[in-house]
Amino acid sequence: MGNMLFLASALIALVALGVSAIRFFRGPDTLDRVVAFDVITIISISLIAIIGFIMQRSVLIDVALVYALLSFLGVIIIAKYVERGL
Amino acid sequence: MNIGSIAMGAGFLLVLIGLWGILTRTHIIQIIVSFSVVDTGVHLIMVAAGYMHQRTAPIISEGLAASDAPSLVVDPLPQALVLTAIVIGLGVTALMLAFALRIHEKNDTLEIKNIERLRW
Amino acid sequence: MIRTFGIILTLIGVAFLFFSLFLEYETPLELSGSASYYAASTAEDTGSANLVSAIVVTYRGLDTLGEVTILFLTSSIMSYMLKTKKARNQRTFRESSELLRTASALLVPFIILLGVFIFVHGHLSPGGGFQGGAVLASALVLLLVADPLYTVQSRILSVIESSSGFLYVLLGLSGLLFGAGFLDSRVLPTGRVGELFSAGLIPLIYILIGLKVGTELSNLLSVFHSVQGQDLMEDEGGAR
Amino acid sequence: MIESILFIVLALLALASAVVAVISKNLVTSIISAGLVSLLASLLYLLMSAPDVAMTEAAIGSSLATIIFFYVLNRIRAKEDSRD
Repeated sequence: MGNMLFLASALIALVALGVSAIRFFRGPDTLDRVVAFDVITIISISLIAIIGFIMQRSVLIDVALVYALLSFLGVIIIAKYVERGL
Repeated sequence: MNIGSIAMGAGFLLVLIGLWGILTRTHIIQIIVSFSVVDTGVHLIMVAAGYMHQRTAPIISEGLAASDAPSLVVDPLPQALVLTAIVIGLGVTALMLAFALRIHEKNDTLEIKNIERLRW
Repeated sequence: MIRTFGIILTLIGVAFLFFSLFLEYETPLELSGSASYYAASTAEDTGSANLVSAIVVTYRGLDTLGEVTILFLTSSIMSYMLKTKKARNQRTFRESSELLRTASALLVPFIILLGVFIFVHGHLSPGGGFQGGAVLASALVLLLVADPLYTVQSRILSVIESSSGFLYVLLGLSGLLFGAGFLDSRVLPTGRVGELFSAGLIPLIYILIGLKVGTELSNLLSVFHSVQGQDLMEDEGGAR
Repeated sequence: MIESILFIVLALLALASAVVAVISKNLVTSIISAGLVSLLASLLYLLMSAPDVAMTEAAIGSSLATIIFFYVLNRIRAKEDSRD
């Protein structure tokens, strides 16, 4: 039962990844791409946790920590670049 | 067709895409971006060379005892090499960007077509 | 025309090479010689739970020393190449928002804490000196983004950088005296696998590598930051 | 099974964003796409049981490299603005 739950959440994350990737590739504007990039990062944080469960290794959660604390930095830099504040 | 060979194929394709970019682009920043794509592809190939089917990460914790490590872990050696290669890759990229800034300072452009000494 | 032809020919050649490699490749079922040695005896040799850390610090320690040296060379060459003219700090930029300044003041201590956690626990969990150093450098980026006029104390950075490099070599030499060879980690007792105070010299060396890599990357980033809105120093000719 | 599907989808996305990074005329797009290649590659490393490499790639390849690229772009843009 629990396993099925995690399988389903992995599939949902995969679909979300695909949808935001479409926005990334089509997005006419730079800002669309930046937002899509941020969404993909956040989805991959949850994906890492799911992978850690499926592989039965709790040590993989540390990688998600690094993602979660650092991923917003790149987006902030791009935003500052676009508004000429860097 | 397991994960290892897919990863190796993807790495080869990444190297090819990046090489194509290096050879055909004319803007220096885009050449450096293509170089970093090649970098990622090479790292992917190296990690894929150490992957083994249905084995787990080389870290001894509650899920893995030290005694059955040899039959359960993937090859840790390529991972250790890639670890240093990524850091060096950042250093190389930064150095290339510093050179790009120097070129821009001197010629006021980064388009190779407009720089006499870089045209080929 | 001949250029396009050459490019296509090169790409086809490389693709053919890769394809023949790819066809012959099959995933191995057994660990190769040295890898199976590492997998079998790392735990009792060094007491490190993370095999990759043990290889990076102990078995292939000399490579890591060289790698840190290359990073140091990169960062010093960059500081030389991107020297700016005398600072006349008249940069124009938009002030950071209240949100960003408050968030960075709140987050920087936690990011530094995460970096220190990563390189202190390098022998127990994924991570180590390089990752921890990169996280420390990201904390500096957050400071610089929140306040572009923030000045980095390059004096302190260089003192930390050079003293940790010196201590790293010193620890390696102590392995020559008390252990089995240069950078051997069995100077201190190896302890039980999975405890914080175990694995001999590996945590100490990883702390030093983390400090060194962190200060080097910080220096590299602050060079790129200090170049914004400034003129570069003229090169003195010669290089033609 | 789910791992293989995940892996193939991620690898295809990485290849597509690599193509975008190389062919795009817009520098910002191509740099963000190169960051995305690194991000997806680090997920691939995680699926190939290499958490150390995944962490390094996430912290360095995806974050710090993008930041350096944008610092350089910003300086070049400022230079070209002041020249006109």
